[in-house]
Amino acid sequence: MPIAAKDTDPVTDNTININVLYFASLADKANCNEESVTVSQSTSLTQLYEQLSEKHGFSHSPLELKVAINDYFAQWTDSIENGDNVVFITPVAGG
Amino acid sequence: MPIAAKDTDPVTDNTININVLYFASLADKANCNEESVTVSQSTSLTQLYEQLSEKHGFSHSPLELKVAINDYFAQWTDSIENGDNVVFITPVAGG
Amino acid sequence: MSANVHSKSMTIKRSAEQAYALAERDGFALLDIVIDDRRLKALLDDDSCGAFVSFEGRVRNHNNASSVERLTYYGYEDLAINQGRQIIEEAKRKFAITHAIAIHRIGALDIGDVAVWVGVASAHRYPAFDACRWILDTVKAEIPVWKQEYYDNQPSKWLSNNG
Amino acid sequence: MSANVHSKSMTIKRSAEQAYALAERDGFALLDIVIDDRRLKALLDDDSCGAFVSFEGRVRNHNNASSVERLTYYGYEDLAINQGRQIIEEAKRKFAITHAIAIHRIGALDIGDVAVWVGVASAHRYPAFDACRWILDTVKAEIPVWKQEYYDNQPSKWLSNNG
Repeated sequence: MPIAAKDTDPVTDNTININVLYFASLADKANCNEESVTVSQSTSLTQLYEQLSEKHGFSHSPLELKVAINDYFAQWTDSIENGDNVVFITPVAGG
Repeated sequence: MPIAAKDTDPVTDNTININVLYFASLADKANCNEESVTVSQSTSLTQLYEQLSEKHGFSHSPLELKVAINDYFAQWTDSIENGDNVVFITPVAGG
Repeated sequence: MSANVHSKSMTIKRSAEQAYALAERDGFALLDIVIDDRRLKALLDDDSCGAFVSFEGRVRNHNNASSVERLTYYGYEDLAINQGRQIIEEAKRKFAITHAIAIHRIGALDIGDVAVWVGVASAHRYPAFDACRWILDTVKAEIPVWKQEYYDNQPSKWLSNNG
Repeated sequence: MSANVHSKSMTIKRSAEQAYALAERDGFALLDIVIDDRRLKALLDDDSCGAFVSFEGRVRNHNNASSVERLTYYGYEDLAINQGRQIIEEAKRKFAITHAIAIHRIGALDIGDVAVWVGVASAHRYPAFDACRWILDTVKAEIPVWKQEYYDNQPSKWLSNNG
Protein backbone atom coordinates (compact mmCIF):
# COMPACT_ATOMS: atom_id res chain seq x y z
CA MET A 1 0.00 0.00 0.00
CA PRO A 2 1.86 3.14 -1.14
CA ILE A 3 1.70 6.32 0.88
CA ALA A 4 -0.68 8.75 -0.80
CA ALA A 5 -0.86 12.51 -0.64
CA LYS A 6 -2.49 14.12 2.38
CA ASP A 7 -5.51 15.46 0.54
CA THR A 8 -7.04 12.02 -0.15
CA ASP A 9 -10.52 11.74 1.35
CA PRO A 10 -10.52 8.97 3.96
CA VAL A 11 -14.29 8.57 3.92
CA THR A 12 -14.70 7.69 0.27
CA ASP A 13 -11.64 5.57 -0.46
CA ASN A 14 -11.15 3.50 2.73
CA THR A 15 -7.90 5.23 3.63
CA ILE A 16 -6.98 6.99 6.86
CA ASN A 17 -4.75 9.93 7.61
CA ILE A 18 -2.06 9.40 10.22
CA ASN A 19 0.18 12.08 11.64
CA VAL A 20 3.69 10.75 12.26
CA LEU A 21 6.21 12.53 14.48
CA TYR A 22 9.93 11.85 14.21
CA PHE A 23 12.59 12.19 16.90
CA ALA A 24 16.32 11.63 17.12
CA SER A 25 17.89 9.53 14.36
CA LEU A 26 14.55 8.92 12.63
CA ALA A 27 14.11 12.68 12.27
CA ASP A 28 17.58 12.85 10.75
CA LYS A 29 16.72 10.14 8.21
CA ALA A 30 13.25 11.50 7.41
CA ASN A 31 14.70 15.01 7.37
CA CYS A 32 11.57 16.27 9.11
CA ASN A 33 9.96 16.10 12.54
CA GLU A 34 6.42 15.44 11.39
CA GLU A 35 4.52 14.27 8.34
CA SER A 36 0.96 13.35 7.49
CA VAL A 37 0.55 10.06 5.64
CA THR A 38 -2.49 8.40 4.14
CA VAL A 39 -2.68 4.65 4.35
CA SER A 40 -5.37 2.03 3.89
CA GLN A 41 -7.73 1.53 6.80
CA SER A 42 -6.41 -1.93 7.57
CA THR A 43 -2.78 -0.87 7.80
CA SER A 44 -1.04 -2.22 10.90
CA LEU A 45 1.63 -0.33 12.82
CA THR A 46 4.22 -2.77 11.51
CA GLN A 47 3.13 -2.15 7.94
CA LEU A 48 3.13 1.60 8.50
CA TYR A 49 6.69 1.44 9.83
CA GLU A 50 7.77 -0.71 6.88
CA GLN A 51 6.34 1.77 4.39
CA LEU A 52 8.01 4.70 6.12
CA SER A 53 11.29 2.78 6.38
CA GLU A 54 11.23 2.20 2.68
CA LYS A 55 10.47 5.86 2.01
CA HIS A 56 13.12 7.29 4.37
CA GLY A 57 15.67 4.50 4.59
CA PHE A 58 15.25 3.82 8.34
CA SER A 59 17.72 1.19 9.46
CA HIS A 60 16.10 0.12 12.78
CA SER A 61 14.22 -3.14 12.92
CA PRO A 62 10.77 -2.72 14.52
CA LEU A 63 12.04 -5.08 17.23
CA GLU A 64 14.37 -2.29 18.40
CA LEU A 65 11.60 0.27 18.55
CA LYS A 66 8.64 1.10 20.74
CA VAL A 67 5.59 2.78 19.33
CA ALA A 68 3.29 5.45 20.73
CA ILE A 69 -0.24 6.38 19.66
CA ASN A 70 -1.69 9.74 20.72
CA ASP A 71 1.07 10.39 23.27
CA TYR A 72 0.83 7.05 25.08
CA PHE A 73 2.94 3.97 24.56
CA ALA A 74 1.05 1.36 22.52
CA GLN A 75 1.44 -2.24 21.45
CA TRP A 76 2.63 -3.02 17.94
CA THR A 77 -0.58 -5.02 17.55
CA ASP A 78 -2.81 -2.04 18.40
CA SER A 79 -4.86 -0.74 15.48
CA ILE A 80 -4.61 2.83 14.22
CA GLU A 81 -7.44 5.10 13.31
CA ASN A 82 -7.92 8.14 11.16
CA GLY A 83 -6.36 11.19 12.81
CA ASP A 84 -4.07 9.25 15.15
CA ASN A 85 -0.66 10.60 16.08
CA VAL A 86 1.90 7.82 15.74
CA VAL A 87 5.51 7.93 16.90
CA PHE A 88 8.16 5.27 16.49
CA ILE A 89 10.50 5.46 19.47
CA THR A 90 14.15 4.60 18.96
CA PRO A 91 16.12 3.46 22.04
CA VAL A 92 15.97 6.24 24.59
CA ALA A 93 18.94 7.79 26.34
CA GLY A 94 17.67 9.92 29.19
CA GLY A 95 19.39 10.41 32.53
CA MET B 1 39.17 -1.12 94.69
CA PRO B 2 37.49 2.08 95.86
CA ILE B 3 37.84 5.29 93.91
CA ALA B 4 40.36 7.56 95.60
CA ALA B 5 40.65 11.32 95.56
CA LYS B 6 42.28 12.96 92.54
CA ASP B 7 45.35 14.23 94.35
CA THR B 8 46.78 10.77 94.99
CA ASP B 9 50.23 10.41 93.46
CA PRO B 10 50.14 7.67 90.81
CA VAL B 11 53.91 7.13 90.84
CA THR B 12 54.30 6.20 94.46
CA ASP B 13 51.17 4.19 95.17
CA ASN B 14 50.61 2.12 92.00
CA THR B 15 47.42 3.94 91.10
CA ILE B 16 46.55 5.74 87.87
CA ASN B 17 44.42 8.77 87.15
CA ILE B 18 41.72 8.34 84.53
CA ASN B 19 39.56 11.08 83.12
CA VAL B 20 36.02 9.86 82.47
CA LEU B 21 33.54 11.72 80.27
CA TYR B 22 29.81 11.14 80.53
CA PHE B 23 27.18 11.57 77.84
CA ALA B 24 23.43 11.13 77.60
CA SER B 25 21.80 9.04 80.32
CA LEU B 26 25.12 8.31 82.06
CA ALA B 27 25.66 12.06 82.46
CA ASP B 28 22.17 12.29 83.97
CA LYS B 29 22.97 9.54 86.48
CA ALA B 30 26.47 10.80 87.31
CA ASN B 31 25.10 14.34 87.38
CA CYS B 32 28.30 15.53 85.69
CA ASN B 33 29.89 15.36 82.25
CA GLU B 34 33.41 14.61 83.41
CA GLU B 35 35.28 13.35 86.43
CA SER B 36 38.80 12.32 87.30
CA VAL B 37 39.13 9.01 89.08
CA THR B 38 42.10 7.26 90.60
CA VAL B 39 42.21 3.51 90.34
CA SER B 40 44.82 0.81 90.81
CA GLN B 41 47.17 0.29 87.91
CA SER B 42 45.77 -3.11 87.06
CA THR B 43 42.16 -1.97 86.83
CA SER B 44 40.41 -3.24 83.72
CA LEU B 45 37.80 -1.26 81.81
CA THR B 46 35.14 -3.64 83.07
CA GLN B 47 36.25 -3.08 86.66
CA LEU B 48 36.34 0.67 86.13
CA TYR B 49 32.78 0.61 84.80
CA GLU B 50 31.63 -1.55 87.73
CA GLN B 51 33.13 0.88 90.24
CA LEU B 52 31.52 3.86 88.53
CA SER B 53 28.20 2.02 88.24
CA GLU B 54 28.25 1.41 91.97
CA LYS B 55 29.10 5.03 92.63
CA HIS B 56 26.50 6.56 90.29
CA GLY B 57 23.86 3.86 90.01
CA PHE B 58 24.27 3.19 86.27
CA SER B 59 21.74 0.65 85.10
CA HIS B 60 23.35 -0.42 81.81
CA SER B 61 25.13 -3.74 81.62
CA PRO B 62 28.60 -3.37 80.05
CA LEU B 63 27.29 -5.66 77.32
CA GLU B 64 25.04 -2.83 76.16
CA LEU B 65 27.87 -0.33 76.04
CA LYS B 66 30.84 0.44 73.87
CA VAL B 67 33.94 2.02 75.31
CA ALA B 68 36.32 4.65 73.95
CA ILE B 69 39.87 5.47 75.05
CA ASN B 70 41.39 8.81 74.04
CA ASP B 71 38.66 9.56 71.49
CA TYR B 72 38.84 6.23 69.65
CA PHE B 73 36.64 3.20 70.12
CA ALA B 74 38.45 0.55 72.14
CA GLN B 75 37.96 -3.08 73.16
CA TRP B 76 36.73 -3.85 76.66
CA THR B 77 39.89 -5.94 77.03
CA ASP B 78 42.21 -3.03 76.24
CA SER B 79 44.27 -1.81 79.18
CA ILE B 80 44.11 1.74 80.47
CA GLU B 81 47.00 3.93 81.43
CA ASN B 82 47.55 6.94 83.60
CA GLY B 83 46.08 10.04 81.98
CA ASP B 84 43.76 8.19 79.61
CA ASN B 85 40.38 9.64 78.68
CA VAL B 86 37.75 6.93 78.98
CA VAL B 87 34.14 7.15 77.80
CA PHE B 88 31.42 4.56 78.17
CA ILE B 89 29.09 4.82 75.19
CA THR B 90 25.41 4.04 75.68
CA PRO B 91 23.43 3.00 72.58
CA VAL B 92 23.67 5.82 70.06
CA ALA B 93 20.74 7.47 68.30
CA GLY B 94 22.11 9.58 65.49
CA GLY B 95 20.38 10.19 62.19
CA MET C 1 21.82 16.70 9.66
CA SER C 2 19.59 19.72 9.90
CA ALA C 3 19.13 21.48 13.23
CA ASN C 4 15.55 22.26 12.27
CA VAL C 5 14.25 18.71 12.42
CA HIS C 6 15.21 18.57 16.13
CA SER C 7 14.58 22.12 17.29
CA LYS C 8 11.02 21.45 18.50
CA SER C 9 12.21 18.61 20.71
CA MET C 10 14.86 20.80 22.38
CA THR C 11 12.29 22.95 24.16
CA ILE C 12 9.11 22.35 26.12
CA LYS C 13 5.71 23.65 25.04
CA ARG C 14 4.76 24.93 28.48
CA SER C 15 6.35 27.66 30.55
CA ALA C 16 8.75 26.71 33.37
CA GLU C 17 6.01 27.77 35.82
CA GLN C 18 3.62 25.31 34.21
CA ALA C 19 6.27 22.60 34.28
CA TYR C 20 6.85 23.08 38.03
CA ALA C 21 3.08 23.06 38.61
CA LEU C 22 2.90 19.79 36.67
CA ALA C 23 5.80 18.37 38.68
CA GLU C 24 3.96 19.26 41.87
CA ARG C 25 0.68 17.72 40.70
CA ASP C 26 1.87 14.65 38.79
CA GLY C 27 5.47 14.22 39.97
CA PHE C 28 7.02 14.51 36.54
CA ALA C 29 7.87 17.18 33.99
CA LEU C 30 10.40 18.11 31.36
CA LEU C 31 12.23 21.41 31.67
CA ASP C 32 14.37 23.26 29.13
CA ILE C 33 16.21 25.46 31.61
CA VAL C 34 18.41 24.89 34.68
CA ILE C 35 16.65 22.60 37.16
CA ASP C 36 15.96 24.48 40.41
CA ASP C 37 16.45 21.72 42.98
CA ARG C 38 15.70 24.13 45.85
CA ARG C 39 12.25 24.69 44.45
CA LEU C 40 11.65 20.97 43.88
CA LYS C 41 12.82 20.14 47.40
CA ALA C 42 10.38 22.69 48.77
CA LEU C 43 7.56 20.94 46.90
CA LEU C 44 8.50 17.71 48.72
CA ASP C 45 8.67 19.23 52.22
CA ASP C 46 6.50 17.39 54.72
CA ASP C 47 6.76 17.33 58.50
CA SER C 48 5.78 13.67 58.54
CA CYS C 49 8.82 12.74 56.44
CA GLY C 50 12.07 11.91 58.20
CA ALA C 51 13.88 10.95 55.03
CA PHE C 52 14.66 12.79 51.83
CA VAL C 53 16.78 11.18 49.11
CA SER C 54 17.68 12.95 45.91
CA PHE C 55 19.62 12.05 42.80
CA GLU C 56 21.21 14.40 40.31
CA GLY C 57 22.45 13.11 36.97
CA ARG C 58 25.07 15.50 35.69
CA VAL C 59 26.82 15.76 32.33
CA ARG C 60 30.21 14.12 32.73
CA ASN C 61 33.36 15.24 30.94
CA HIS C 62 33.84 11.74 29.57
CA ASN C 63 31.86 8.77 28.35
CA ASN C 64 33.82 5.55 27.96
CA ALA C 65 37.11 6.60 26.38
CA SER C 66 35.84 9.77 24.73
CA SER C 67 36.15 13.30 26.02
CA VAL C 68 32.72 14.94 25.99
CA GLU C 69 32.53 18.65 25.25
CA ARG C 70 28.79 19.12 25.58
CA LEU C 71 25.58 17.31 24.77
CA THR C 72 22.03 17.92 23.78
CA TYR C 73 18.93 16.17 25.07
CA TYR C 74 15.79 15.95 22.94
CA GLY C 75 12.39 15.01 24.33
CA TYR C 76 8.96 13.95 23.15
CA GLU C 77 7.23 16.02 25.80
CA ASP C 78 3.62 14.84 25.59
CA LEU C 79 4.55 11.16 25.82
CA ALA C 80 7.20 11.87 28.45
CA ILE C 81 4.65 13.56 30.69
CA ASN C 82 2.09 10.79 30.36
CA GLN C 83 4.67 8.09 31.02
CA GLY C 84 6.33 10.06 33.83
CA ARG C 85 3.03 10.47 35.65
CA GLN C 86 2.49 6.70 35.49
CA ILE C 87 6.03 6.02 36.75
CA ILE C 88 5.47 8.22 39.81
CA GLU C 89 2.06 6.61 40.45
CA GLU C 90 3.64 3.18 40.30
CA ALA C 91 6.49 4.24 42.60
CA LYS C 92 3.93 5.36 45.19
CA ARG C 93 2.22 1.96 44.97
CA LYS C 94 5.47 -0.01 45.16
CA PHE C 95 7.22 1.87 47.97
CA ALA C 96 6.20 3.34 51.33
CA ILE C 97 6.87 6.91 50.26
CA THR C 98 4.99 10.15 50.68
CA HIS C 99 6.07 12.27 47.70
CA ALA C 100 8.28 11.87 44.66
CA ILE C 101 9.25 14.17 41.82
CA ALA C 102 11.39 13.51 38.76
CA ILE C 103 12.44 16.15 36.24
CA HIS C 104 14.37 15.71 33.02
CA ARG C 105 15.98 18.64 31.31
CA ILE C 106 16.18 18.91 27.52
CA GLY C 107 18.15 21.17 25.21
CA ALA C 108 21.88 21.95 25.04
CA LEU C 109 23.75 21.18 28.26
CA ASP C 110 27.30 21.85 29.37
CA ILE C 111 29.62 19.69 31.46
CA GLY C 112 28.39 19.68 35.06
CA ASP C 113 24.80 20.63 34.20
CA VAL C 114 22.10 18.54 35.84
CA ALA C 115 20.15 16.56 33.23
CA VAL C 116 17.88 14.61 35.53
CA TRP C 117 16.75 15.17 39.11
CA VAL C 118 14.80 12.75 41.29
CA GLY C 119 13.67 13.49 44.84
CA VAL C 120 11.73 11.27 47.22
CA ALA C 121 10.37 12.02 50.70
CA SER C 122 9.22 9.32 53.08
CA ALA C 123 8.75 8.64 56.77
CA HIS C 124 11.66 6.16 56.86
CA ARG C 125 14.90 6.01 54.97
CA TYR C 126 14.97 2.73 53.03
CA PRO C 127 11.83 3.31 50.95
CA ALA C 128 13.21 6.72 49.95
CA PHE C 129 16.47 5.16 48.71
CA ASP C 130 14.69 2.29 46.96
CA ALA C 131 12.08 4.48 45.29
CA CYS C 132 14.61 7.10 44.17
CA ARG C 133 16.73 4.45 42.48
CA TRP C 134 13.73 2.71 40.93
CA ILE C 135 12.29 5.97 39.57
CA LEU C 136 15.65 6.92 38.09
CA ASP C 137 16.11 3.51 36.45
CA THR C 138 12.57 3.58 35.09
CA VAL C 139 12.88 7.14 33.81
CA LYS C 140 16.10 6.17 32.02
CA ALA C 141 14.45 3.10 30.51
CA GLU C 142 11.08 4.54 29.52
CA ILE C 143 11.01 8.30 29.17
CA PRO C 144 11.34 9.34 25.51
CA VAL C 145 14.43 11.48 25.79
CA TRP C 146 17.38 11.16 23.43
CA LYS C 147 20.93 12.33 23.79
CA GLN C 148 23.52 13.44 21.33
CA GLU C 149 27.09 13.80 22.60
CA TYR C 150 29.64 16.11 21.03
CA TYR C 151 33.32 15.17 21.31
CA ASP C 152 36.52 17.01 20.60
CA ASN C 153 37.95 14.23 18.45
CA GLN C 154 35.06 12.58 16.53
CA PRO C 155 31.58 13.25 15.10
CA SER C 156 28.61 13.58 17.42
CA LYS C 157 26.69 10.41 18.29
CA TRP C 158 23.17 9.39 19.26
CA LEU C 159 23.47 7.54 22.56
CA SER C 160 21.33 4.72 23.86
CA ASN C 161 20.73 3.49 27.40
CA ASN C 162 20.28 -0.01 26.01
CA GLY C 163 23.95 -0.34 25.10
CA MET D 1 18.11 16.22 85.23
CA SER D 2 20.40 19.20 84.98
CA ALA D 3 20.88 20.97 81.65
CA ASN D 4 24.47 21.67 82.59
CA VAL D 5 25.67 18.09 82.41
CA HIS D 6 24.74 18.02 78.68
CA SER D 7 25.46 21.55 77.58
CA LYS D 8 29.00 20.81 76.38
CA SER D 9 27.75 18.03 74.12
CA MET D 10 25.17 20.30 72.46
CA THR D 11 27.80 22.43 70.73
CA ILE D 12 30.97 21.75 68.77
CA LYS D 13 34.39 22.95 69.89
CA ARG D 14 35.37 24.26 66.47
CA SER D 15 33.87 27.05 64.42
CA ALA D 16 31.47 26.21 61.60
CA GLU D 17 34.22 27.21 59.18
CA GLN D 18 36.55 24.68 60.75
CA ALA D 19 33.82 22.04 60.64
CA TYR D 20 33.26 22.59 56.90
CA ALA D 21 37.03 22.47 56.32
CA LEU D 22 37.13 19.19 58.22
CA ALA D 23 34.19 17.86 56.17
CA GLU D 24 36.04 18.75 53.00
CA ARG D 25 39.28 17.11 54.15
CA ASP D 26 38.03 14.04 56.01
CA GLY D 27 34.42 13.73 54.81
CA PHE D 28 32.88 14.02 58.26
CA ALA D 29 32.09 16.66 60.84
CA LEU D 30 29.58 17.63 63.48
CA LEU D 31 27.84 20.97 63.20
CA ASP D 32 25.75 22.84 65.77
CA ILE D 33 23.96 25.13 63.32
CA VAL D 34 21.76 24.65 60.23
CA ILE D 35 23.46 22.35 57.72
CA ASP D 36 24.22 24.25 54.51
CA ASP D 37 23.63 21.56 51.89
CA ARG D 38 24.45 23.98 49.06
CA ARG D 39 27.91 24.42 50.48
CA LEU D 40 28.41 20.69 50.98
CA LYS D 41 27.24 19.92 47.44
CA ALA D 42 29.74 22.45 46.11
CA LEU D 43 32.51 20.59 47.97
CA LEU D 44 31.50 17.42 46.11
CA ASP D 45 31.36 18.98 42.62
CA ASP D 46 33.47 17.12 40.10
CA ASP D 47 33.20 17.13 36.30
CA SER D 48 34.08 13.44 36.19
CA CYS D 49 31.03 12.56 38.30
CA GLY D 50 27.77 11.85 36.52
CA ALA D 51 25.93 10.90 39.69
CA PHE D 52 25.21 12.71 42.91
CA VAL D 53 23.05 11.12 45.62
CA SER D 54 22.19 12.87 48.84
CA PHE D 55 20.22 11.98 51.93
CA GLU D 56 18.69 14.33 54.46
CA GLY D 57 17.42 13.04 57.76
CA ARG D 58 14.85 15.47 59.11
CA VAL D 59 13.12 15.73 62.45
CA ARG D 60 9.67 14.21 62.03
CA ASN D 61 6.56 15.37 63.83
CA HIS D 62 5.97 11.87 65.16
CA ASN D 63 7.86 8.82 66.33
CA ASN D 64 5.83 5.67 66.68
CA ALA D 65 2.56 6.78 68.28
CA SER D 66 3.91 9.91 69.97
CA SER D 67 3.70 13.43 68.72
CA VAL D 68 7.17 14.97 68.77
CA GLU D 69 7.47 18.67 69.57
CA ARG D 70 11.23 19.05 69.23
CA LEU D 71 14.36 17.13 70.02
CA THR D 72 17.92 17.63 71.01
CA TYR D 73 20.98 15.83 69.72
CA TYR D 74 24.10 15.49 71.83
CA GLY D 75 27.49 14.50 70.45
CA TYR D 76 30.88 13.31 71.62
CA GLU D 77 32.66 15.37 69.01
CA ASP D 78 36.24 14.10 69.21
CA LEU D 79 35.23 10.45 68.93
CA ALA D 80 32.59 11.25 66.29
CA ILE D 81 35.19 12.91 64.10
CA ASN D 82 37.68 10.07 64.41
CA GLN D 83 35.03 7.46 63.70
CA GLY D 84 33.43 9.51 60.90
CA ARG D 85 36.75 9.85 59.10
CA GLN D 86 37.18 6.07 59.20
CA ILE D 87 33.63 5.50 57.92
CA ILE D 88 34.25 7.73 54.90
CA GLU D 89 37.62 6.05 54.25
CA GLU D 90 35.96 2.65 54.33
CA ALA D 91 33.14 3.81 52.03
CA LYS D 92 35.73 4.91 49.47
CA ARG D 93 37.34 1.46 49.65
CA LYS D 94 34.05 -0.43 49.42
CA PHE D 95 32.34 1.55 46.63
CA ALA D 96 33.40 3.06 43.29
CA ILE D 97 32.83 6.61 44.41
CA THR D 98 34.80 9.82 44.04
CA HIS D 99 33.77 11.91 47.05
CA ALA D 100 31.55 11.54 50.07
CA ILE D 101 30.64 13.81 52.97
CA ALA D 102 28.47 13.15 56.00
CA ILE D 103 27.48 15.78 58.57
CA HIS D 104 25.55 15.35 61.78
CA ARG D 105 24.02 18.30 63.52
CA ILE D 106 23.81 18.53 67.32
CA GLY D 107 21.89 20.81 69.65
CA ALA D 108 18.19 21.68 69.82
CA LEU D 109 16.30 21.00 66.58
CA ASP D 110 12.77 21.79 65.47
CA ILE D 111 10.39 19.72 63.36
CA GLY D 112 11.65 19.71 59.76
CA ASP D 113 15.25 20.57 60.63
CA VAL D 114 17.91 18.43 58.97
CA ALA D 115 19.80 16.38 61.56
CA VAL D 116 22.04 14.38 59.23
CA TRP D 117 23.18 14.96 55.66
CA VAL D 118 25.07 12.51 53.47
CA GLY D 119 26.22 13.28 49.92
CA VAL D 120 28.10 11.04 47.51
CA ALA D 121 29.47 11.82 44.04
CA SER D 122 30.56 9.12 41.61
CA ALA D 123 30.99 8.46 37.91
CA HIS D 124 28.03 6.08 37.80
CA ARG D 125 24.78 5.99 39.69
CA TYR D 126 24.61 2.69 41.57
CA PRO D 127 27.77 3.15 43.66
CA ALA D 128 26.49 6.58 44.72
CA PHE D 129 23.18 5.09 45.94
CA ASP D 130 24.90 2.14 47.63
CA ALA D 131 27.54 4.24 49.34
CA CYS D 132 25.10 6.92 50.52
CA ARG D 133 22.91 4.30 52.16
CA TRP D 134 25.86 2.46 53.69
CA ILE D 135 27.38 5.66 55.08
CA LEU D 136 24.05 6.66 56.58
CA ASP D 137 23.50 3.25 58.17
CA THR D 138 27.03 3.22 59.52
CA VAL D 139 26.82 6.76 60.87
CA LYS D 140 23.58 5.86 62.63
CA ALA D 141 25.13 2.73 64.11
CA GLU D 142 28.53 4.05 65.12
CA ILE D 143 28.70 7.81 65.53
CA PRO D 144 28.39 8.81 69.21
CA VAL D 145 25.35 11.02 68.94
CA TRP D 146 22.40 10.76 71.30
CA LYS D 147 18.88 12.01 70.93
CA GLN D 148 16.31 13.17 73.41
CA GLU D 149 12.77 13.63 72.14
CA TYR D 150 10.28 15.99 73.75
CA TYR D 151 6.58 15.14 73.46
CA ASP D 152 3.43 17.06 74.18
CA ASN D 153 1.93 14.30 76.31
CA GLN D 154 4.75 12.55 78.19
CA PRO D 155 8.25 13.11 79.64
CA SER D 156 11.23 13.40 77.30
CA LYS D 157 13.06 10.18 76.41
CA TRP D 158 16.55 9.08 75.44
CA LEU D 159 16.22 7.29 72.11
CA SER D 160 18.28 4.43 70.76
CA ASN D 161 18.85 3.23 67.21
CA ASN D 162 19.20 -0.30 68.54
CA GLY D 163 15.52 -0.57 69.40
